Amino acid sequence: MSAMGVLSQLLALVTALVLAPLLTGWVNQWRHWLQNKSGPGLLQPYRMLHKLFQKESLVAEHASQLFRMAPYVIFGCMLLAGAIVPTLSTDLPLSPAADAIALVGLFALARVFISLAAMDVGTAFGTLGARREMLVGFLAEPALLMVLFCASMITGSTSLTVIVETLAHRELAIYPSMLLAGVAFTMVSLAENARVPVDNPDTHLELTMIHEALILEYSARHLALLEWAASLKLFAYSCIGLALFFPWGVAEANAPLALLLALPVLVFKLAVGGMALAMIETVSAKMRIFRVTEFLGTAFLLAVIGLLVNVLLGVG
Amino acid sequence: MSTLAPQLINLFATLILLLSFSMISQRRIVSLINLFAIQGAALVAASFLLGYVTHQPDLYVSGVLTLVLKVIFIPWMLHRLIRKLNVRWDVETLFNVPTTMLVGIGLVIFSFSLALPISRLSQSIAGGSLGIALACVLLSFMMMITRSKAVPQVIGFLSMENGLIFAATTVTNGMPMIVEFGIALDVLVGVLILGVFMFQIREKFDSLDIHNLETLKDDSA
Amino acid sequence: MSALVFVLGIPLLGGLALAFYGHRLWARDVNVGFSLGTFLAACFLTNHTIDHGPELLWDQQFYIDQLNVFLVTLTAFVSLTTAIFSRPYMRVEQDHGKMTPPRMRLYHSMYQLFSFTMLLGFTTNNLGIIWVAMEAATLTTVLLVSVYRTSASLEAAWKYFILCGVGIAQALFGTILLYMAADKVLGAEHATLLWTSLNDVKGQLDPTIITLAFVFLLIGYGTKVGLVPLHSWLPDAHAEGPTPVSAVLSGLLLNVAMYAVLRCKVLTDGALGTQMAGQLMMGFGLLSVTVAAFFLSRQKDVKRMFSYSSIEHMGLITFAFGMGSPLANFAGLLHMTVHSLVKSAIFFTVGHATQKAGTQVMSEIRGLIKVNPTVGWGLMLGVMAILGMPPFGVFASEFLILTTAMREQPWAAPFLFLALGIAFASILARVLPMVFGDTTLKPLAHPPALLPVFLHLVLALVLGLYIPPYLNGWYVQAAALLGG
Amino acid sequence: MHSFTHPGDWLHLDWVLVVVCAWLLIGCAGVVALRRFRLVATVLFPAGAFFSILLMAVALSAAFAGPEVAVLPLGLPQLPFHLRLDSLSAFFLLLIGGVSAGVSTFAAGYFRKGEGTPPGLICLEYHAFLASIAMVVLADDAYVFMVVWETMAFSSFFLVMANHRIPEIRRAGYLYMLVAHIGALGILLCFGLLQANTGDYTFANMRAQHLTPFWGSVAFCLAVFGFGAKAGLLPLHVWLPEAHPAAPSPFSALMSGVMLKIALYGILRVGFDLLQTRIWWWGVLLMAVGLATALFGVVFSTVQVDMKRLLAYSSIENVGLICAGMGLSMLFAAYGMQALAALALTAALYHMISHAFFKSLLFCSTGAVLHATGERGLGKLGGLMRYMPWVAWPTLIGVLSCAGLPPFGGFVAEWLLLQSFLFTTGLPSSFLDMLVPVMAAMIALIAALGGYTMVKYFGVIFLGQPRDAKLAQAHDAGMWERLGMLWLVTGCVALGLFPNQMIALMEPVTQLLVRGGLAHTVADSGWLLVPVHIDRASYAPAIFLLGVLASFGLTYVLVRKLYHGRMRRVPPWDCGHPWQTARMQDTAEGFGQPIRQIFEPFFRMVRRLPTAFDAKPSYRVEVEDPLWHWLYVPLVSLVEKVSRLVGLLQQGRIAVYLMYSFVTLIVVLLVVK
Repeated sequence: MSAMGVLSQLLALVTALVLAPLLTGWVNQWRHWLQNKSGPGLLQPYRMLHKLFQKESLVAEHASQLFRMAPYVIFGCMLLAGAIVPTLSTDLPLSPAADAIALVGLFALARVFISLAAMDVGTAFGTLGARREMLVGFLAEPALLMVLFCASMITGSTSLTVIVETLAHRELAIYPSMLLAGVAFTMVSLAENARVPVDNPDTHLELTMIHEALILEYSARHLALLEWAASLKLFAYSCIGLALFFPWGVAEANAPLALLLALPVLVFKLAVGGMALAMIETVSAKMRIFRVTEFLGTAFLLAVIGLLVNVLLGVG
Repeated sequence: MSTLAPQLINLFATLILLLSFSMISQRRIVSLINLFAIQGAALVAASFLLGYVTHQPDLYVSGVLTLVLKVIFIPWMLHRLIRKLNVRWDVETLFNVPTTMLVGIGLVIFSFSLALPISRLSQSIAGGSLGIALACVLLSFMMMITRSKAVPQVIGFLSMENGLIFAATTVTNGMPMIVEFGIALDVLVGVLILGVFMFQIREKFDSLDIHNLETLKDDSA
Repeated sequence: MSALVFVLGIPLLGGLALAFYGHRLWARDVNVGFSLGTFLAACFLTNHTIDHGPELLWDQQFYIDQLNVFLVTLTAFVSLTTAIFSRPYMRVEQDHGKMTPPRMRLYHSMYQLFSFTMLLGFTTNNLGIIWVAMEAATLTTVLLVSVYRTSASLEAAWKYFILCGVGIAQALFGTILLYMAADKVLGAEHATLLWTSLNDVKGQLDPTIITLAFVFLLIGYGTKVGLVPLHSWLPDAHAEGPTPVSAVLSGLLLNVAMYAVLRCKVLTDGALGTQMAGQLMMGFGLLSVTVAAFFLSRQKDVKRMFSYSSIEHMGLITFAFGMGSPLANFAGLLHMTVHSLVKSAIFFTVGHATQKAGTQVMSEIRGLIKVNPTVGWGLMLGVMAILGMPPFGVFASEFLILTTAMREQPWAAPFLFLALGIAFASILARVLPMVFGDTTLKPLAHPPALLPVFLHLVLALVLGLYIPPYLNGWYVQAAALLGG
Repeated sequence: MHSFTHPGDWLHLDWVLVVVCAWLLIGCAGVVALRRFRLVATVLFPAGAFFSILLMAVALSAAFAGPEVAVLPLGLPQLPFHLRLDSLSAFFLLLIGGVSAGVSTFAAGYFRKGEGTPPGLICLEYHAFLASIAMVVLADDAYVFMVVWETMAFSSFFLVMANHRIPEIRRAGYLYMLVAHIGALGILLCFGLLQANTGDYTFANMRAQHLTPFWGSVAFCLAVFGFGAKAGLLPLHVWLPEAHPAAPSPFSALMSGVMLKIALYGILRVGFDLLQTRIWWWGVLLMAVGLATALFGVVFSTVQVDMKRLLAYSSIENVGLICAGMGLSMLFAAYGMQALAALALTAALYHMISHAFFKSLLFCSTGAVLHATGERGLGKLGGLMRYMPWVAWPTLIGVLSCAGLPPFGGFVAEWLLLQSFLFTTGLPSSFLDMLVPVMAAMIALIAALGGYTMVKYFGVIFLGQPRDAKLAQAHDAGMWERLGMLWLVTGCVALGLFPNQMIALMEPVTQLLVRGGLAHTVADSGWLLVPVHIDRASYAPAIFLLGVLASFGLTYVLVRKLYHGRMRRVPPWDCGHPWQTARMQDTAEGFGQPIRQIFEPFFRMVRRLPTAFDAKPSYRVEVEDPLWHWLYVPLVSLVEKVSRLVGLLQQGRIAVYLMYSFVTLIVVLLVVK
């Protein structure tokens, strides 16, 4: 628990909190540009958050305490996820507390709470959204786990910081299993973050919405927290992607100036990632809800095949 | 006299075997009962002869017992029963007579082959008759199977007893007295009970046909 | 003047006395009195044998050793409890008009004579007298089975008499052959059918004759034990007679026949030296267990079902004795005891249940627990005991039989597994609706005498959990007597 | 038998026997006070709970003590009852004591007047059930094991038949008893083999025997068959979804939580302890059966509409997962990899004890809901959170733990299981190396689906609006019921937050069974749970929970401080459709519909679709267990066919019977000649 460690941990937290809405804004901006519209601007998410925090919260008559407590729990989980994933440096005192499986568990905890909260209100949309969220979740979660297992098979450990350190120091070798895991990971992150092929983040059309249906009943500060948590989730997912597939440039322990260098590298990587995400969204069209299961099924199988390839070639 | 006795014993044995065969093929009840009486008489003669030859008094006693029971009392009772139940019609069998005869011969051959190794060892003068006795038992057993009327079945049962008593007397010069009495008592009481049953069956089903004694079964659906 | 005089004398006397006064009202109590006397005499006899070991009585005509003395006590005890059970049962039957005074007289006297023949069969040393006792037992039970004079009971009695008569005739032929073999070894003048003398000299008996003799004896007495395929008379006879008779038939008469087979097996094993006798018994035993199990699922009449269950258990006992090792003999004897106790207890409860429902068809007997909890629970516990649930003794013996079978004859284990499984499934499927659920039955006028039922079940429970060393010594000596 | 010295220096075994006798005495007291329901509820059951806690304490102290042996005068003459308390039985006694304490207290508050069998009788059956379970774990020879094993089945059979007025319950009771007995026969034959012709049935002798691989495998398969029938492994699971819902809830809690574990204890005892030969394919068999059962169980639990059947199928799933863990541990042990075998076994044991706690908690909650609403179908419940908070919140913790979510015990068990499945680089045969990661993938999928089920269970019952008007009068749980549920909740939370201490408890068990343990690595890593090595994997539930709570509290305070906390109650948004009714919420079938669609081949669905001409159109879909039609119906019809054939033997004609006797005589004579 060196001072340096605590500093880098706090830094990671703060960057997560600050950069997450920026990343969402950046992706939306790019999407609008690609659809040759002039988007609402890069800082729109911050303005929206600020506006929502001002408003008075309207809560449904039948909603129980769970409904009002859920946004805080979900925001807390996403914040912890941001702290665990090694974004700037691998010297994180909190990281031994939770390894890859715990991270997936954390996402699952958030998902369960958001679904329960949606069902608590007792309208048709809430339960509809909850059912679809759980449907996506029960296929995406094992796929994400398998992707993380691919990496841990190579590096021999499930602790994220150790994975990043070993992958960063390895010479530039092409791991076929990581290729398959990469494809699977992109499909899973699209589904988890409610991006276009699986679910459209902006729409309120009952037939198609998954994520929106969950937060339909929320307003004001609860809605703000949930939106912020959603962007944090996107930020966490992209950081996991970067950590697994582009680990270079993350600072090691007791290297203060490397810490300073890591920030711009992270921002650059996130920008490129955001552009790629916007590109994928504009190119692909939304799928029917029952095609999503095949989509995620293929992701799961790809990850498992990646694992097998890893065992077959004896890499790692 | 000593050489004559074994031949006489074998004569009586063959006589009993012949009677068993005739009982199988017999169609009329009255003559069936008479044949049974004659078989009893042959058995009595055999035991008297054996008693005389082997100087064993208890053979005489068993002979008298058989005489009283199997030759006099039981046939008389069966005749009275038939007159009272006016059962005079012929006795049809399940299989036609020729097949039963063929099966009978098969049985005789089987019992002879079975008894051959044993009869050589037996010291008693009528060793050979064990095979014949076994044949009588199996033949009367088969008679009980093929008859579909109550009275012939009873007669079959009794002629089986005759075969057994004959085996006992010829092969081992009779059983110990106490056992002889027991067997005789059991047979007597058995016949009495069968008589009582026949009355009840007659009264319940007003026919002595075994076919209506087939209600208790498990093969129904 | 050993206790044997009383053991045999009292039932004979009872039979004669009740022949004249059987129809009186107090005849039932006299019947119980006589059975009680017999039981006390049996207890004296047992103590005597335990202290002084086996002994020959009245110039060797009667022989008491550990094997038959415990069977004598068991028989006396079960006939006592059945007599107690039959008091209220017969009164209800009389109210229903099924039992007229002359029939009551016949019933009581035959009941006592029947226990006399069984006790005679156990205690006599002469194989011929065993045969006479078996024949006499058949005669008395034929009259008992046909006491209702319905067409079904008549048919059952007729078949019972003819089939058992033929069976026992074959046994007589076997005895004659045995006598012949003895005649050759002991010489003509002092050749006897006394089991003890034959037992001493069984080594020199001629193998071919003894083989033939054992076959006839096994098939003869096997018919009385109810081994498949000689079993056809048993379901009819046990189902049609009054329930006390079924209880005594299922509980005790089968043991007498099995005892006779065991006596012959000891001689045959001595004479032949090979395991032929054991293998034959195992074959018949296994066939009986499997075939009877399949019969169980087809039954509609409750007493017929339990008579098939008796066939199955007797098959299991024959299989155990067929295996022949001391542990298997011990298990067989234990199973014989516990089967008699539990099966008679079940017949007691079934008797009350059928009287309540007025029919023996199982589909019309429902919800016994609701009508009369003691009868309901009695039947449930009894059935659980007979199906081999652990606290009861049947499980202990089945445990020993199955594990020794798995050890010595692994080929037999699948058959036993299949048969016990199917038997369990079929009996429980029939009994559960009878005991649980709603019902339209009404309680009876006379309260049922359920003391015997729970007395038997407690004894079975004791035999299951803790066999007192006193009783265990008995079994071990008896098992050793059976050799192997 | 040892003399009754001062209780101070009694063996742990004696204390356990004291608890068992106390339970039996309470049972008998129940019979005496047959109808006095108040006495039974408020005195006898709590007394039972007290003795359960005593048992737990004894088990805790016995876990580290050496094995103790005792011989009771009961049993067969040559085979008196041998009892043995070693670390494996101590662990299971701990499990029994812990769970039964909670369930007994819950049961104290559960009884109402005039319901089915008199409460006194239920008290007897319940405590006899508990006593026999405790004795099964102590048994040290085949006879006493079989006696108490079937007494357990016997007493739980009467518990299942508690209200036997309903025909379905009778059918369930019959099925339960039948499969239990068939299983017991299998175990009996297995013991017959294990004593390998020595005639000595004590476990000590069985351990000394060295069976040939063939007979060893036959014994192992018989054991898996016998104990699997009781645990609910795949082909023999049909009784579980019938029997557990049929029993009153506290007893189905005990049956699901504890009895299934005792069946798995049997596999552990025979597979690891008695059979000295270890063959690798035994592990693969156990893993395959386990995973098939788990997948089958979880898929079926998602589509159930009756809450207790849903939990019963979820128990099947968890039993499957535990079996897979045991199979993996056996596989490692066969290849001599002690450390990994210990890891897999610890995962299985951890899953056992956490499942015992959270499943009993969930069954108790269904009991409370059933008593409050009298309704078991999920379709008619909903919105009970408002009326029954004391039941809802503990159930939420149970649901989160069952779904395997981080701060609770379920997650630690799943975490250990995944760890053990992941690091299998050393297996000699490449096929196994390939197989184990695929199994890890299946476990992840099964755990995720478990989460799906639990969201459906909690959401449909407690959240949303009440789907039926009469739910409004649902009264909350009584004092005893709350106490029982709180005890079980503390169990779940403790299992979640203090894994190191629990693993230290399991150390002697893994040392006994696979001669390897995790204690040394776990002990010195303080708060962190480090099964193999710090770099490999680590997880600190306490810090994890602290992190979530801290961020929860921080945001709550900051938002209140920086902005405000104003709130107003408004009707929910109805998207312009004013007639929103409670029936518009998702029903239980609806929530399970996607799974039904994805896992189509698993089910045997009977659909009744409305036609155009229906006066009252109705839509019904019944999901049935396909195994019932593939395996059990043909089996029953085969038995019927054979018995019809055998029935012909008894045609009623005396001539035919005489023929049988005649032919038998001839045949036997020919055979003997």
